[in-house]
Amino acid sequence: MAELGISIGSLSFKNPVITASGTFGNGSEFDDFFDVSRLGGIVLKGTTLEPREGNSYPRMAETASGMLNSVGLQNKGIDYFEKNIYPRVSSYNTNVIVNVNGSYVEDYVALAERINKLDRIPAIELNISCPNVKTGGMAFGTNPETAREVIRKVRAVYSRVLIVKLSPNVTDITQFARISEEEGADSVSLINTLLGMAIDAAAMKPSLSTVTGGLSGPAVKPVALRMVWQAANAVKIPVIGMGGIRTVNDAIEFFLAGATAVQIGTASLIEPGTSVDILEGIGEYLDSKGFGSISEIIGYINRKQERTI
Amino acid sequence: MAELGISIGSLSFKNPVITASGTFGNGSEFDDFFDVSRLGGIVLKGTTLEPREGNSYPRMAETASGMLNSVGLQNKGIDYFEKNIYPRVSSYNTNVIVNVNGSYVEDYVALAERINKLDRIPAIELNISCPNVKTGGMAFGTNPETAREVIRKVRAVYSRVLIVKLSPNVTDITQFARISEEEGADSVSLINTLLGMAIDAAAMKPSLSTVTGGLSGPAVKPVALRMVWQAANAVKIPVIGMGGIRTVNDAIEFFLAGATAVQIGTASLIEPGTSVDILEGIGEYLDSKGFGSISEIIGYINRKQERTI
Amino acid sequence: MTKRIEDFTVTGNRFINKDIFLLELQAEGKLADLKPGQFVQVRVDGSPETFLRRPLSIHDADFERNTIKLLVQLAGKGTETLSRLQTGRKLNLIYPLGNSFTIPEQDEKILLIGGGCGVAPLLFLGKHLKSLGHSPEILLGFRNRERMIEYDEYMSIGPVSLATEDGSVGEKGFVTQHSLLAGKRFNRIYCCGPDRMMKAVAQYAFANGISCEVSLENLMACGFGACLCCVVDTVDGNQCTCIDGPVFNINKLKWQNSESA
Amino acid sequence: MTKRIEDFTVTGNRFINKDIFLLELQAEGKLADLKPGQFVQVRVDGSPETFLRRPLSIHDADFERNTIKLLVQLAGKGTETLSRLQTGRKLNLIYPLGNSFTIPEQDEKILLIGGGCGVAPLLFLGKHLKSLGHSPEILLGFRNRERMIEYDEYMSIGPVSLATEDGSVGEKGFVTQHSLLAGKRFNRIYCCGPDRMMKAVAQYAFANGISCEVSLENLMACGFGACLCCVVDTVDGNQCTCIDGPVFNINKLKWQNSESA
Ligand SMILES: Cc1cc2nc3c(=O)[nH]c(=O)nc-3n(C[C@H](O)[C@H](O)[C@H](O)COP(=O)(O)OP(=O)(O)OC[C@H]3O[C@@H](n4cnc5c(N)ncnc54)[C@H](O)[C@@H]3O)c2cc1C
Ligand SMILES: Cc1cc2nc3c(=O)[nH]c(=O)nc-3n(C[C@H](O)[C@H](O)[C@H](O)COP(=O)(O)OP(=O)(O)OC[C@H]3O[C@@H](n4cnc5c(N)ncnc54)[C@H](O)[C@@H]3O)c2cc1C
Ligand SMILES: Cc1cc2nc3c(=O)[nH]c(=O)nc-3n(C[C@H](O)[C@H](O)[C@H](O)COP(=O)(O)O)c2cc1C
Ligand SMILES: Cc1cc2nc3c(=O)[nH]c(=O)nc-3n(C[C@H](O)[C@H](O)[C@H](O)COP(=O)(O)O)c2cc1C
Ligand code: FES
Ligand code: FES
Repeated sequence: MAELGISIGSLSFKNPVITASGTFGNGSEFDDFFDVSRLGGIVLKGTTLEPREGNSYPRMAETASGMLNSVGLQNKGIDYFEKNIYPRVSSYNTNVIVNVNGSYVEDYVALAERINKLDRIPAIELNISCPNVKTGGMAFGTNPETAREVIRKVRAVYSRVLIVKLSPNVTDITQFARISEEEGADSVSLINTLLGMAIDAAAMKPSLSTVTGGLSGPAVKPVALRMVWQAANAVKIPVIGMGGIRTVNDAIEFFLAGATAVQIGTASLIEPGTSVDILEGIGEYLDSKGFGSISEIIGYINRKQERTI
Repeated sequence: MAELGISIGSLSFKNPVITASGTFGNGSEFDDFFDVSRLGGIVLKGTTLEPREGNSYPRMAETASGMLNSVGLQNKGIDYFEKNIYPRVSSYNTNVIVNVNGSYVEDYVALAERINKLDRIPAIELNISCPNVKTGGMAFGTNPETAREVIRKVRAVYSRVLIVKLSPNVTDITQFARISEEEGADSVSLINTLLGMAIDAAAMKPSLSTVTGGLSGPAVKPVALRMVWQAANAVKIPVIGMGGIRTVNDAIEFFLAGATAVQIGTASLIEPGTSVDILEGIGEYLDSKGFGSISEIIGYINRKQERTI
Repeated sequence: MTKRIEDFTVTGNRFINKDIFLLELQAEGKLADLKPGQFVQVRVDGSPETFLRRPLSIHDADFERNTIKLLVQLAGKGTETLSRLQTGRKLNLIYPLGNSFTIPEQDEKILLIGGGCGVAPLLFLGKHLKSLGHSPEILLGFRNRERMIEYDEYMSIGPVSLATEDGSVGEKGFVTQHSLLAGKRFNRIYCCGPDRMMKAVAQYAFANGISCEVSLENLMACGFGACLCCVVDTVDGNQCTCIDGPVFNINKLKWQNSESA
Repeated sequence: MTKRIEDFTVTGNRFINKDIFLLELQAEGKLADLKPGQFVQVRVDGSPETFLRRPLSIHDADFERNTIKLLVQLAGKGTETLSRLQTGRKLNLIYPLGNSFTIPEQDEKILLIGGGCGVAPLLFLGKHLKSLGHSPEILLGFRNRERMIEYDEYMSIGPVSLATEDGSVGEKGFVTQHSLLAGKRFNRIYCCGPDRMMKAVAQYAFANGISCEVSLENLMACGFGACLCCVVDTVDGNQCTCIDGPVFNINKLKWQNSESA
């Protein structure tokens, strides 16, 4: 059996399969389906300092091989999290990561400080790429200056593993990966959703209450894979790849392109067991190809290109 | 029967359905399937000053609800075009538009000058968004300064209708739409393909000889629609919308979002008759909703929003 | 109630009117514990347009034979694909999902109101209530006689009143205009049908101080609380139709005076 | 040869070995004019993974009965979905596509070489050649006896020689190692099979000055010349496999000394 363990900064993951924020609830929604502790990690739903109601219904539209959502970071805030969610997720034997959001830099910083005190949360994913909030979110992740500022200030107060989640809605993803690295992030994760839109032609109105929303699912995989490949070739910190992963082969593509770990998002909504199925499939793939560890295939196509040049 | 005619700059189109460059050959490939002259217009395949071989095989990969291509503007050059293609397409009773490409600004300008002399070509589509060429192409369309320069210089020599084809691989599509308008373009068309990538997990190598390629098809529709909506709200010149249109309803969504005309791309490769089917469907839609002309639904969701504010 | 992901076998599939078909599904082993009002998430294989699962109410359940029934209205590609499923084929379900109707402990005057395909969860509920010794009455609304479905099934539960828009059977008009509501006093209403109908029934219940539960059909991605896409605006803020519902007491919803919303 | 888009009816569909199945399709009306070497573009309905049509060679054509046959190897979701198509179902084709094999005007010593499922276009070609008075010989290569297909069909055209990798039937080894090639002189070879095999046969033909045509199977999007995705590098630059091919004379391809490429 091939070795599946990887590291992100100082944090060890028993395997490289993580669930993506906003598509895995707070873990317990999946307890009936499989043992969540088998995963390398889980990223909890987007959390903010204060409670948020999110956007109005309708917040979802099905698209070709994908979906749009405009949930808009509905969550009960950090107080509720500490009291009600933290105790429960602490019992999982896996890396529990909180997805950190805010409208202003100060929100991000305050939230990171709070979470820094939670011993059973070894890492945060700084979400500067949510397309579904009016202030903050993607605005941070598509502007190099504000991205740099929020990462720097969070880094100053957060001592554990810091992952920055990048927006794909930019001209040059490598710029934001580099800024993250320069400001001391331990890793970047990408992609968040692509800004998209749908209209109900019969009703002659937008399908989402917010008009635009975030596109996810297999439809976006080619864009996600391209960006992960670009980012992995631009920075030395590990890249966590996601976007449309549904099968083992999808996940393998991300590793070959340079991802150190993968996140499973939308697929879990349709097949709740996708993440563990992929976990098993990765082992089988490595064994069948005669690789001893996952690290041997990370960035394989890039190394191979170097070899043939 | 509802009125389907529209205008782009000084050019009248008998209906708003146009075929997209690179997916409709030079028209004759479709002669067996339907009467090409029924369409509002056709955009011929990407043309350059000199002949081009394009990229090496493999240049295509199927993806979820879409495809990647890296054809790379294979064409026989403008001399061949004038001698062999122009006489034949001149017999179509529709607007025949040439998709203009180059590696340097001078190429675009020289080509536009040549085509300016061809009486039966009433418009060009300036492609500053091809992701599949090493120099030029998308590099022009993702940099505001070079975009402005090439549009300005082509506008100076080209007196007929100038359509600028925008790249979706940018942070802010409205910036490029505005630049086009400022520099005197008659229209913008969007989206060209999204830069994407696929890897053959079994063979452990990129699926395309060029590693990355352009993503098209229904998968990209939500992103395309969002950008068309943004562009239509940012400029006064007409917007030609495309990206993943496969059904009548898809096309209607683009009109409702603000497109004055639509282009049909990848869908024609699978169902060659898509464009005429959609053309018929638009008429039926307008009739069933009681609209007298296509112009009544162009930008409908925006006008409606204004009304309710 | 542990959620499961299981392949069921199609043991029956037939149209009962132009638009509505009845799917009968057999569990591989023992049927999970199910309550009236709960639903399943169906994976629609072989339909490229159907990316997500489709939520469908449990229309009936037979714990002896380990079968369930789904009553499905043709709406788009997903339901159309299901309508063509042949006997013997497999269908993958996540189930049981959602909360369930509140069952009264004492004897109460109960009315089930259903409209169109919205009658789906009411058959299971009616049978269940009857098995517990309750004597529910039933009021069903349809567009016309051709649209009427499963009258006999409901007759076996209790007295059935009918309303049709064109008066081709029962009283002419909407269910809320039916003389039954003017004449009799009920303590408890369970309602499922088109949004507009449920809102009208809610107004009647509010006005008459009747306890009323409705079953909502919001758009869903997951169906089990993971994505927060399916929210409804309640007095406690946004709640998930898939786990906090689909059954809601109208007091929880902001439906007061919203008939025309 | 006008291209058409037409629904055919499946009149037969059966596996002839573990991986290969034979589809028989009936045209609605009169079959279009077809030539050996041409192919069809099949729309695979009900397979979400199959976005594009799938190119398949015309394996056989019967102009009396207006039927064609496709010989298909399981490769992925598209072909798998086709393999499950039941008799009576419709299949949408664009056809006929591509060029065709060059038919010699005089009597020539002709050899058809096929490997695996690559035999597909050779049956139609062989029958056609025979009907024109030619006497082609046939050399087929398979992995082993279990993989051998349609031996009898080819026997009805002319003498058949066999090569299998494990020697379980015919000579052991690849087709290019078969004694037939050492013993006899042919003027003309038609070859279809795995790339590596066609390249090896091409080397043999180059070395012996034999006219040789091969049928390529490049990845295609449209199949009718609209997208330029399917190119092959020829002495005249990039050409489309779908309209300039799929049949190419090896002199056009840059295959000299490329066996191991
Ligand atoms: C908890 C729950 C229980 C349900 N129970 C039943 C049932 O027992 N029987 C039944 O026939 N249907 C039921 N529905 C509705 C059913 O899920 C949809 O009709 C179905 O998903 C449509 O799928 P489709 O692919 O055929 O149509 P689509 O192509 O997805 O949709 C066709 C049209 O219907 C609209 N639509 C689809 N789903 C919904 C929805 N949930 N709410 C409002 N509009 C919608 C779409 O916007 C579109 O305009 C239930 C829904 C929920 C949430
Ligand atoms: C002109 C032409 C004629 C053909 N005739 C026949 C025929 O008569 N019988 C037959 O069985 N097949 C034939 N093929 C090949 C056939 O088109 C593919 O096997 C089929 O498209 C695979 O579809 P799928 O969805 O089952 O597999 P996919 O899931 O699409 O592919 C499975 C695997 O096969 C590879 N693959 C798919 N298509 C090709 C290809 N064209 N070239 C190289 N690798 C490929 C893929 O990269 C992938 O690794 C022909 C191809 C062409 C271009
Ligand atoms: C319903 C939904 C809610 C999401 N919420 C969040 C969130 O709160 N924070 C975040 O960083 N990403 C969020 N995402 C984005 C996903 O984590 C992921 O980046 C994206 O969906 C792409 O991956 P996928 O295609 O595998 O889903 C959400 C996605 C979906 C579909
Ligand atoms: C095979 C292929 C070749 C293309 N070639 C060109 C081209 O030469 N010039 C151009 O401007 N766009 C080209 N495009 C982009 C299309 O014109 C269109 O912008 C894009 O495919 C999105 O539309 P669709 O999803 O309807 O295909 C090409 C697209 C495809 C699929
Ligand atoms: S549908 Fe996902 S939370 Fe309700
Ligand atoms: S497949 Fe489109 S040109 Fe050959």
